[in-house]
Amino acid sequence: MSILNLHNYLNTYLVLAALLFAMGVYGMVSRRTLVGMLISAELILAAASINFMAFNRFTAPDPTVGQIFALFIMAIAAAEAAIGLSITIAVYRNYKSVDIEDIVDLKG
Amino acid sequence: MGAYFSEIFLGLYSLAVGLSITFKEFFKPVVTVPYPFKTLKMCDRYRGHIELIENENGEPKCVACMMCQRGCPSGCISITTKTETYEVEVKGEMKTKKKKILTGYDLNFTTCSLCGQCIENCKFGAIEFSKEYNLASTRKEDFHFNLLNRLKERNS
Amino acid sequence: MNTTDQISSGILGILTTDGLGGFADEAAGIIFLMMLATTLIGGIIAFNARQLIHAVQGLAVCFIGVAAIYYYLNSPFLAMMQMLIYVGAVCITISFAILLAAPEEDKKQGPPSVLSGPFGIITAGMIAFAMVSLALKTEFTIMPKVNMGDMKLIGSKLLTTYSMVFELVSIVLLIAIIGSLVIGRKGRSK
Amino acid sequence: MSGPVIDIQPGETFTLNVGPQHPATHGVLRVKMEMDGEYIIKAETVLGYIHRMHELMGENRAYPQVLPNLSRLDYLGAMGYTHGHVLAIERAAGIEVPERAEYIRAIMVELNRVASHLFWFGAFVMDLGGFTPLMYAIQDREHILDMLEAVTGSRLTYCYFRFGGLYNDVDDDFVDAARAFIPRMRKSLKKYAALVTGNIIFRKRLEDIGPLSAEMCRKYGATGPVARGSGIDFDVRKNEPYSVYPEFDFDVPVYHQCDSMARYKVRMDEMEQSLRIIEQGLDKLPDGPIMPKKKPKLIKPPKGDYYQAVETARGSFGIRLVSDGTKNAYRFKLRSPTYSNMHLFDEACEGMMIMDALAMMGSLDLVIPEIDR
Amino acid sequence: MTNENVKQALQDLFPAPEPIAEEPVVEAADKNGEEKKTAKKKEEPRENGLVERDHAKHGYDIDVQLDPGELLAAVMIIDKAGFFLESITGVDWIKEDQLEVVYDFSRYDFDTYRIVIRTRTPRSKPKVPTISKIYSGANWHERETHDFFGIKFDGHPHLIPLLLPEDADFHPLLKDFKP
Amino acid sequence: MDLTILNAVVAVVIAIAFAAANAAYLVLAERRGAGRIQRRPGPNVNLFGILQPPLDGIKLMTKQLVIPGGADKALFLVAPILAMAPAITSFVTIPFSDTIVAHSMNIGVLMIFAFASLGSFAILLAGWGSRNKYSVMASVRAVSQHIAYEIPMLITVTTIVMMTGTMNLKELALSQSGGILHWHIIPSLSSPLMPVSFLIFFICSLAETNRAPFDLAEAESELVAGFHTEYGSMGFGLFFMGEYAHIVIGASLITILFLGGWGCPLGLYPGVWWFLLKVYLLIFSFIWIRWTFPRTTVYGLLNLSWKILIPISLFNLLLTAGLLKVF
Repeated sequence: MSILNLHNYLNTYLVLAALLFAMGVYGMVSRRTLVGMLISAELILAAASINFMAFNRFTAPDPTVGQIFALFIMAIAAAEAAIGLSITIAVYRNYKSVDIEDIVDLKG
Repeated sequence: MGAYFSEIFLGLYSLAVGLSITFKEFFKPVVTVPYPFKTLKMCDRYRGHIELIENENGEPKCVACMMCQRGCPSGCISITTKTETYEVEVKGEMKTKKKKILTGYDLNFTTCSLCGQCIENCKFGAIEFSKEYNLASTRKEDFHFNLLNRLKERNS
Repeated sequence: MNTTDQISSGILGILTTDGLGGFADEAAGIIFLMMLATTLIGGIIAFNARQLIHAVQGLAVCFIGVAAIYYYLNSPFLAMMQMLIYVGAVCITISFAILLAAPEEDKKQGPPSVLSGPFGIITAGMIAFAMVSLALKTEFTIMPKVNMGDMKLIGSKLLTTYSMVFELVSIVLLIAIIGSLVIGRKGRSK
Repeated sequence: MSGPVIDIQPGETFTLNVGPQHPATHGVLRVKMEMDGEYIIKAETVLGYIHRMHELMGENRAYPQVLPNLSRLDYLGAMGYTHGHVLAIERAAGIEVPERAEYIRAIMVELNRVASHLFWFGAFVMDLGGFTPLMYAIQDREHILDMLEAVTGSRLTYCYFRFGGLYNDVDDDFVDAARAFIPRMRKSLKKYAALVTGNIIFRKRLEDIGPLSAEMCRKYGATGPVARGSGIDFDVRKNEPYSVYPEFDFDVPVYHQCDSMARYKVRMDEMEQSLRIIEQGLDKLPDGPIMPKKKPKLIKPPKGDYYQAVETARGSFGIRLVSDGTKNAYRFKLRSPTYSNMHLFDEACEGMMIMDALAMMGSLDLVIPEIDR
Repeated sequence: MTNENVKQALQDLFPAPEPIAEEPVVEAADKNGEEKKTAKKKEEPRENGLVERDHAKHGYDIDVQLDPGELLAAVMIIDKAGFFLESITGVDWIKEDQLEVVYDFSRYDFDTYRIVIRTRTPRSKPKVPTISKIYSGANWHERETHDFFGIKFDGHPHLIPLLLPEDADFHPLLKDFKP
Repeated sequence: MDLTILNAVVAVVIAIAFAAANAAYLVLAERRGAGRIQRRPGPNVNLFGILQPPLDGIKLMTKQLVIPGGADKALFLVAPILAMAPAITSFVTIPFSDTIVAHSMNIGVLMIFAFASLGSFAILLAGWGSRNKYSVMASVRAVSQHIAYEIPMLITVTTIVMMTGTMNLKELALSQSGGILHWHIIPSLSSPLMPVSFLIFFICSLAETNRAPFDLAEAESELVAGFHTEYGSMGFGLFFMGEYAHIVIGASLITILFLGGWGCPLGLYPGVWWFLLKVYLLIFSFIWIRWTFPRTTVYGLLNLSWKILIPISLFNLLLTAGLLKVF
């Protein structure tokens, strides 16, 4: 297994996706702002769709299902970004901050 | 709905009119003068900085009456004179007369506002506007003209 | 022309493999490695950068890499969609959010969250390790190349077999548009 | 079509310094704007970057020596300002002006007004992002400047009028050139109307933008095209006739829309009216001397307080002259029209988008040396 | 006639039926100042009152001099009559140790009528009420006058140097100003 | 090395060189054109100013790149490259004629749009990175403008893709071979609104390339120089070249989508010269428009897109879809 031949192996993609996923998870827990969490969520989604694509390319009998799933994820991501943006703005308008720790209206 | 479309069409039409005008201008000859290669002739009344006028003898006509210096609003003319005594024959008698001689006529062009008050004040027609407009320099001192020297240079 | 063959390897299809032998493969491999690195570096910037705008930039870089990865996975269509949607739209939207709300991560006072320190790294590392080892341990039955990356096929499948997905996407997007309008509009209702 | 109404969140604004070096301010003018995004919450104009204290110069110098200063006030319409000056001194000192000189003055002032409006037109369209009209306007303006240069000897700061008359007479060449210029200019005006006035982008940018109500104009003392664009029929040439203006048949264009477009149209129409005056002036131009026969050698207006207003390209320019009977003025106050017109801007631009505000600023026809004096 | 009304209203500001001078510059003279022999007219400060002037000669019609205290009332009359503010300026009468503030008002319509309002204030403590509440355009004019003469306008919202530098503490148009 | 790879590499290099040379010399063309429209000669010193672009380049390169104190260094430096590189890269897929194409992709159109979307990202980063209020305002404007105009553009492209059934630029051009009557700009039975589509696409490409009258992102009379206010030296040069590269791409795309690519109007002698002729005519009209019209306003621009262009292009899409089913 030559290093230049990596792109022909499923495991490469799976490892990459795992790493991206881990990065996303770490970002998710460590970021303190809504926007930062949004960014991390995008990373997780990217990891997921890489997985879909990779399995589709290497194992699936149906040539399109992975791509369709990836497309679906893209649409979700776009919708998520739009909603995330508007929520961020709305939160910012009300709290003058997007730090999740400042948004504490429900604290007893 | 009608207004919506008519606005679009009228707008497009107005844009087309504008485009046609600039397109016509595109083929018209240029109107500018390529300056360093071609220059325009200054008109007769062009008001440059001032120059002294010479008389028949090649001397400046100026009699150093100081009217120009006094009339200048920005005080950019400075004249230096010396008094010279000379003898003239008047009705057979020799009389000593005093005469002011112009020894220096300096124009500080950096403060000159080209208003022409000096020339209007001059009763003797001793100064005129030059036609020079190519005055550019990076140093202030280049605009302190010694008009007497300039007159000599012109003559030589 | 057989488009699949034409684009099967090489980022942006600069090099064609069609019966070329070694060199093209090697080049494709090198470029793949570069793109892999791009993705990972982008990802690292994205979760690690102190300033959020840098994080978005890293995210964009990461997505460009991911687009290239899609290319290697025989789906140029998805690669382009990735660029168009993620880089061109999502990243810009997030940048906008940063611009409008101006969140400053490092300005915050108080102790950082427990999860953001080594604990978080360990957790994430464990997840990564688990997933990687799982991926490497598992035996997948590798099928011959089936993903043809044919757009027409995707289109027809999307509207026939997977029409449910299509409808769902459209509904999700519609709801997202309406929702974001409603939420964003609120502040201006005065 | 103006921007939507916004609600201001305290603390979300930022300060934008438009100027002192900014392409839209046509010189060294600074406007401190408090902005919410693209919207202006509050604007404060800061003047004085090229203040030269012309009024003090007017007090320190003999009357003829102040003459060149007046053309430095407004480098685009210098004739009008010198006209005001000589008229004020003539009124104070009681100097009679020969008729020919008066006619030539009127022709010169009107030519200069056309030149000034032409340059304003070009610069205004350039403010809005269209470059080419400026070049066309400059071409037409060059003809005027050539004519004026042939007569006065300079192109911008003509020190041409004298107390009682003129510096030198016009010749037939000038009359011919001016006659030939008028139809050419009319043709150009048609071209401008087609190229700019009718243009939908231009109209959308100006219509209903920058409203200045008549009452606001009155409170701020706006004059000239700014006031006439707000429906105020005020032109010193008609309202308080001076020189030979009562002899001419011309209209004062007034528009009631109060927006930038109205001000634009007023100026475009004014050019046409100026051409009419020039035409009539050339027809009526009498023969005779250009300086009065008896003119006091030293101008010493009798003690008193004099005011003279003239209509320059930018509005009503006034000179208040307090004389104590010496050869220097005791007080030499210059009332510059743009000073009052510019003052409107602070209040008018509140709540506007910055593009519209700068378009409106362009429509006020600012010449900064004239504001700062 | 608006103009007549305005004139009457302004006239009413002054207590007694002062003689309206039909010819310009005829004032009561109490000779206590120094007198120049060459000057044809009297050197005395004018008394408060309303003087009609010849428009052709002076360029304005009514010349009102009043105390700073009456200024606002007069300006309100003028504002109500629809006049616009042309300019505000000062004159330094150093010999009389007074500063004069001159307000020019004019009309937009064809009934040309220019009103000049003057008010005098001592040179040592020059203070005049602001009219920027009535005429918003007076804001800059007053600031400029403050720049040049150092006249304080009472109640002015933003009396900082306008044309002069922000830190200027000199007043160039005062006759004793030495640059 | 294999000959085919060599060919591909050469083709790519030629495409990139073409883009770069065009970007450089279009500056000259623009200045000359502007000069002619304004009745002045423009840069004309050494043989019609032929040395002007290289000299300008040398001047820009020898200048110091000043990074403002408060600027975000990384973004500030990355942005110009991000503006230039994608524009030139997308040249790879543009077919100049039947045979001259660096790499014919079956999703060429999509690729050009994908790379063009990086352009707005570059402007956003440039404005943000400069930390200049004018620049930030300009970049916000630019991005909203890009978003607004990408939609009608893509809808119009979708209409054409629907008609031809391909996203390959080469096939798109080939589908119009055989004279002017086959071009997409001419209304056909299935798409009677094609000239309108062409107009919409043209306007959108003006807006996408930040050209006047939509040059709000660098509106020099209000925002000084917009997003590149703080850029000097080659940073500015890259933005400048990127803009012109975008123009060439826009013109090429219009040519391929609507004007029959390399086809002759009469159906004879198709070839690369026809393609270049059409592209340069379009570029001339870009220049011509720029020097004729004033700038629009922000809301005027958005109104134009959301209230006029998008509804009309959507209507066109639906109409074409319906008619395609009928005929």
